[in-house]
Amino acid sequence: MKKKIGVLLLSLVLVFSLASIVGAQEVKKEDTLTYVTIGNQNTLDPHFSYDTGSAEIIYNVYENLIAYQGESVTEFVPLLATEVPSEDNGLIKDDGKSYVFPIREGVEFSNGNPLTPEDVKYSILRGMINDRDGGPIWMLYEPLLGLTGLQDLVSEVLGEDISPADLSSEQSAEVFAELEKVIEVNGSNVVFHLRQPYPPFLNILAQGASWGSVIDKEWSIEQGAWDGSPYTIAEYYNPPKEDDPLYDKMMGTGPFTLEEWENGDHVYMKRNDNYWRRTANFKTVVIQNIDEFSTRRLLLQRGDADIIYVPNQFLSQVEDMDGVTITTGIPTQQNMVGIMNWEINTKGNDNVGSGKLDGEGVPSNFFADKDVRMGFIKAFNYKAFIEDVRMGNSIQIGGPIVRPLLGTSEDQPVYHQDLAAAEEHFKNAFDGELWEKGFQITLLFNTGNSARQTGADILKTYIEGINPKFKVDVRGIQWSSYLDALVQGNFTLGFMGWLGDFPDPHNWVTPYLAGDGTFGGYKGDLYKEWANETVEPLIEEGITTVDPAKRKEIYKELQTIAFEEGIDLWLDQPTGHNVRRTWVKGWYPNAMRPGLDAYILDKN
Amino acid sequence: MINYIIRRLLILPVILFGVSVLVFAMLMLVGPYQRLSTYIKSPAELKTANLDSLVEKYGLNDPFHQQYGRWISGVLKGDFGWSETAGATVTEAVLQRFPATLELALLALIPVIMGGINLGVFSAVHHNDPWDHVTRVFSIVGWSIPTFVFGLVVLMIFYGVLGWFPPGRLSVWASDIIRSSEFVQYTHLNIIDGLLNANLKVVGDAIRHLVAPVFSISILWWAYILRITRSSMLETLRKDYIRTARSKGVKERVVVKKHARKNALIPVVTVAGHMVLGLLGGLVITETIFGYQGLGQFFASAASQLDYAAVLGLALYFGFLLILINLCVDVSYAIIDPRIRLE
Amino acid sequence: MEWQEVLINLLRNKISLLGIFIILFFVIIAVFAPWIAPPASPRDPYMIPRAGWSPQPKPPNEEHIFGTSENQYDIFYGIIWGTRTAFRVGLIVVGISTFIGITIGTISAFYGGMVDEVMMRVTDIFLSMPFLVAAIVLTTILGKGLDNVMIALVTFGWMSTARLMRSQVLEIKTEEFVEAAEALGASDMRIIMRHVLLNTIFPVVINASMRMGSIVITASSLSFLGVGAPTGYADWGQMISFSRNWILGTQGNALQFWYTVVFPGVAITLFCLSWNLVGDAFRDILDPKLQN
Amino acid sequence: MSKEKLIDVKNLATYFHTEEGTVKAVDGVSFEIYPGETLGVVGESGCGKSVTSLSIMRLIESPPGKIETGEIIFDNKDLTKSTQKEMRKIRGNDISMIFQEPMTSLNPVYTVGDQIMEAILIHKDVNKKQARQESIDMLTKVGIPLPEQRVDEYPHQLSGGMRQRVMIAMALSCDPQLLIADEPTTALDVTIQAQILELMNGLKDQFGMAIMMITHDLGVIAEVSDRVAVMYAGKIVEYTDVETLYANPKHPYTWGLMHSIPHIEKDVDRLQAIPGSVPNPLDFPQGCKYNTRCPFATDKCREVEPEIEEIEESHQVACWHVDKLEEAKAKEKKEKEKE
Repeated sequence: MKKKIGVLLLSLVLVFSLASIVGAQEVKKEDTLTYVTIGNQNTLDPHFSYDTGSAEIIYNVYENLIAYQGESVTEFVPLLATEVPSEDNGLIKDDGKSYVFPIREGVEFSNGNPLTPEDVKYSILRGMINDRDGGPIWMLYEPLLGLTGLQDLVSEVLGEDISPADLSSEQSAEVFAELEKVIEVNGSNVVFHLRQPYPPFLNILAQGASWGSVIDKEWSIEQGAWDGSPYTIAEYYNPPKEDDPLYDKMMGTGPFTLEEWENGDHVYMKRNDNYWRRTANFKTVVIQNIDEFSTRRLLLQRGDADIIYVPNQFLSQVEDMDGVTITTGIPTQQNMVGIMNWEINTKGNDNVGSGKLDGEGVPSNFFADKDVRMGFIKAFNYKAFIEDVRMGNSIQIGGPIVRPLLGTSEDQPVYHQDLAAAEEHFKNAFDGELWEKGFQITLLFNTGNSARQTGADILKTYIEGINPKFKVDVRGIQWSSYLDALVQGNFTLGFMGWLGDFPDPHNWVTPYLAGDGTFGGYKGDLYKEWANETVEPLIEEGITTVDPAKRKEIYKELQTIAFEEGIDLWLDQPTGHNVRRTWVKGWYPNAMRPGLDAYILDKN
Repeated sequence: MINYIIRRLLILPVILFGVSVLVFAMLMLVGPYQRLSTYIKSPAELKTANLDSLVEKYGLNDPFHQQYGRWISGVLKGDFGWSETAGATVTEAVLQRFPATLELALLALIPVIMGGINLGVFSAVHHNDPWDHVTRVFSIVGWSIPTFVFGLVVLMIFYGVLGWFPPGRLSVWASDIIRSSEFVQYTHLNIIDGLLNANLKVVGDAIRHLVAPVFSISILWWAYILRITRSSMLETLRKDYIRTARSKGVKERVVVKKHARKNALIPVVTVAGHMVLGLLGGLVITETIFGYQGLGQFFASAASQLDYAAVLGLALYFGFLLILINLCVDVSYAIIDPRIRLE
Repeated sequence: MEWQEVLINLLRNKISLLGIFIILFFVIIAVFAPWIAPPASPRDPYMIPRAGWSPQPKPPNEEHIFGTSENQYDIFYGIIWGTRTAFRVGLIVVGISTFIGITIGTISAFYGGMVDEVMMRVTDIFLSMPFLVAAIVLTTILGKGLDNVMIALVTFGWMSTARLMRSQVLEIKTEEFVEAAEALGASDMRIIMRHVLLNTIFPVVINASMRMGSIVITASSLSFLGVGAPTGYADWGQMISFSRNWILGTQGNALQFWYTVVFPGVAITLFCLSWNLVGDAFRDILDPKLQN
Repeated sequence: MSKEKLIDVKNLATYFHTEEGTVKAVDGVSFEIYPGETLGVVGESGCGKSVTSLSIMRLIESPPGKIETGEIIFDNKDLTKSTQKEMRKIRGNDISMIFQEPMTSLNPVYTVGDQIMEAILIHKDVNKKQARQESIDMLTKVGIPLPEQRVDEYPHQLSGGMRQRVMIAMALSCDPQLLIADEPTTALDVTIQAQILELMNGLKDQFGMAIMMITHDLGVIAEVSDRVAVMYAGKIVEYTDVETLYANPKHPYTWGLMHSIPHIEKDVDRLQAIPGSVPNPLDFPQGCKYNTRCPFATDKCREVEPEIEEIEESHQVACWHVDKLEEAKAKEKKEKEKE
């Protein structure tokens, strides 16, 4: 009896399995776009989001005042504004300190609320009040007020170091009065007032920048976001993510609306049938998060996925697939650089051996010696890296700025491997002492990133070959340990990347070169002093100059200094690629788009 | 027996408290800046993140008892905190993933227990036969292949070459059906829901996705249970009361099934608790390999990201589950063995 | 049963003989690793040399007889030196955790009362977390590295020995010769060492030998999940994790990268198999209940 | 004795074929049991007496055990040639058995009632209710107080003596013609031992069955047996009625056993009192197997094994030197008289 049941069950299983193998082939919905990628979304709140996963969803649901034109990252088209401000059309005024945006009429949020200039003002102010720690809102403060955040503004207005979270309602009103000066509603126009000219301001507001998204004031207040009152800054400043009312809700003017979000698993979006332009081609857009590449590949192969994310190293696995189109060589706004710490903490740091120049370690100021830096730079095998690791899908860079931004050109010099020169540099380093005694150092990379690891391995191979007394270890550490190493000054040389916030050279020179930059800020006082004298005046000049020609020269100079001084090991700017079923039409690249733009695509 | 259960239940909070202190103490080994990595996810965020104020905001530098006190008082209110890995509260995240893991574990456990025990009995009855040798070799080899090796080979052959058993929990089209409004998710166990909704395609798809992980996870424990049952059965078959039964003229089949098996199961039941413990660990590997979104995978990613709220919550959850399972083991032990029941 | 007798039985049993043979084979590999696969950098022979920088695995060829895995790590080298890693992890973890288990189990059983109660509750607490999961948490916290893996495995690996030892000691404690020794006023330490330990250690040793395989599997699992051995370290688990992204090959050639999983997979399976064969035979020989 | 034999064992040999070699556990044993009598089988542990009884029951585990030669004639049938199915009808019905360890001979997970009923249900055509009533009756007969209550208890709730009574009840539940009792009292206290033996003697008369009493304790033999077979190393070395044996042992081994009947002042294990130990069954000495321990052993003993022979009427002995034993007995007697 039992056996019979077992056999019955087994055959049922087999029948079902076979049925589903057959059944799987038939579903190829034309009104659904399925995109399968990795990772997850940090939040759906456009003012909180600072990751591409979130920005991708926000991009399809919310809209900004302007957008990039086609593939360009420097030219714009109007979106929620009816015109792109420029000096020529008179909408950029006061020597670049006022920007006027005429707001489009007849646009509605997907809940039917009409878009008004008030919504735009609310959106900007809500973002600036929200200003979460580590968030993107510095990009509003920097151009508008020349500050890095609400904390700075509070200190400036009240003259004391008080946290925005502790403001009394009077103090709040005082701060708000200053804050409100940045944006003004003038009839159907919205006017931004900048304290200083800030040439990339339009980039900061363009579609793709989630912090520039326009949200529905009425709806947001209903959800519990900032109530629009001047007195309540303390209440809405820097909320914990889980308490943020817009964390998992969206209400935009864009072509799609949010249907369902299961973080790290999938996002479903539905067509906004009330959209102010032609409605989108897809009724449903599915973004799935599947970390395992093999699975994504199979989904594409069987047509269950229309577009998938393919890491560079696996590109060969999809190359010959039938019915699949691959676009490669897309310029991206990101780079990879070997960061060198000029002042390594040597106390209790196992990355520097003895911490002395005795052959058993490296001294604190190891990378402050230009010959050491150049020695490392000249020892690196750029050709092998680009060919083997990037499989040719990469452009070498000669400084922090990536192409095609100001200050770069096709013929700018890049590093080449030159072991003789490297040897020469090492011989000169520390007056020859280094060559005599040798050194031992640990290079770090964050685990899981094999390009960074390979970069470090390449350095190890060639440098150890130059002098047997040179000992290089490569150690992978987790992001948490990396963060700790950075803060404690324990890290030595490690490959890191920067993903552009907005396509302007300022966004590239600051993190790498400025003494308080994201990377520069962790290179110790030695670097700060040096940067203070050499590069920081140029950085300052670059961002306050309006004339593009002049700016170009300034950034060119910064790029040259960075190259010649060998401040960091400038490596490359990987190019992107897109892998999709051939039936997906209308796709074109844009370096500032955070992934998928479902609106431009079609499957017919 | 009832006294014993009550005592076990009374000790439950003590154990859970101990587990939480243990896990918390481990997490406190990590420096405050390292623990910030939960909140700072990329270098870009370093620009405006005031690390020191973040440390202060989350109280990462407070003494142990303060940090622990904060956490435990939340737990007592039913708030296990926010999991950055899941992007949800720990409770939500666990509830969301539990059905997936339950479905996998149940499907793995049932064949393990049924198959393992029957094969073990079979092997013992055929002691030293060729059949016995075959099952023995099978059990030792099964016990020796790491889950991750076995899982990858299964994936390579049954998915890569044959395309039968794909990773994940459901195909995209099946997920669409499940999420559609016509489909009612009664239990969130896809097979059962599929049957209740009379949607055999979903059932088939769910089974197709479960075959490989179930197989990978059970092979090890199958071998284990087989081994234990076999040796326990061999031992039991040598017992005097088996001879007594035979001397009464009892049929051999009845001797094995009635007299021997029930006694042989007593040690098997005790190791079942041990097995469940290992099974939970094995889920981490299996779910990771097959991209199966369950508690195991969640635990692995939470642990590697030092998502301490999730790690603590899950540790407690697993601890609770384990104690519960052990209680069940004890009860079934008592059901089988009157010596324990009547104590 | 005496040691010699056990040994003879082990050698006489075909199954355990096979196991011993495989173990010896691995021992030879481990001992002669520097000759079988000469390290590129003698300073750190455990780091697998890279034969290039390309991420895609390359099939076996004359220079790399097992091929190279993801990122061009030489599979042959990794397997040879990985044998040492396996022995090191297995022996050290089993050794130390068994020692801790014996100590705790003995003390707990010998003194009884509150000491026993507290120690057993602590054991329960440690047992309430799945072994692998607990090891993942602790290794993540301590950071990558074999030492940290071993610390984690020891921390959560002593409980079964402690329980076994405790029950053994409880059993033997009531026997006459211990009571006699107590009556004669022998010191606790002396009684534990002389009378109790000597009489109870045997099952514990069997248990330890049977744990070798599973400990090595767990350590490899950690490496497989990316929290164990440092990247590029000769460790079988890590070798297998290198194969993860290549399991399905390219279209139409699903088994293209078979060598990335088969060689290290066979190595680790054989290693564990050998210990389990010996352990199984060990148990059969020593289990008096199974004697004819 | 002219009565018809109940069971006639002829030249029975049971060997165990192990990896180390062949163990001749029983090697050419012949004896018979008459209805209603008690045959005592005595010998040190390992002498083959249990294997003999298990051979009769055909409960030798095979492999490795095997009945090599011999016949066991019971009810005109040769049990060695019966199928297991036929044997199952005999076991528990015509021939039952009780074992040494009442602690372990009862299945711990079933009530005593269940276990007694099982035998009744197999061999008698009764329903459960009747079987239960019969079980209770049996428990009453073996002297268990409150049988209605005890019947639902588990073995571990009973004392050792009680359990042996349950075993007896179980064995007698189907009214067997032969009860094989394998060391039924060894594991019990002395006082309980006496009670159990008394019970068995009583029941023997009541049920009119024969008993094959296996023991290493000559005291027990004296108390219950009619005739005695002394076994050593797989053979019967002396076979006679109980009075003759005690009055006039003819085999040096029997004599040695009797000498070792306890002296209270010497606290030694009774059967270890004979110097030396039972030879390794894998490596029996050539000749008489007792030659390694026998005080009278000669070269002949070491070369040729004596066959069992009838030296007096119904007194069989297997020894070359019955005379030497007589001398020794005489000498001892003299010494005693001197005292």
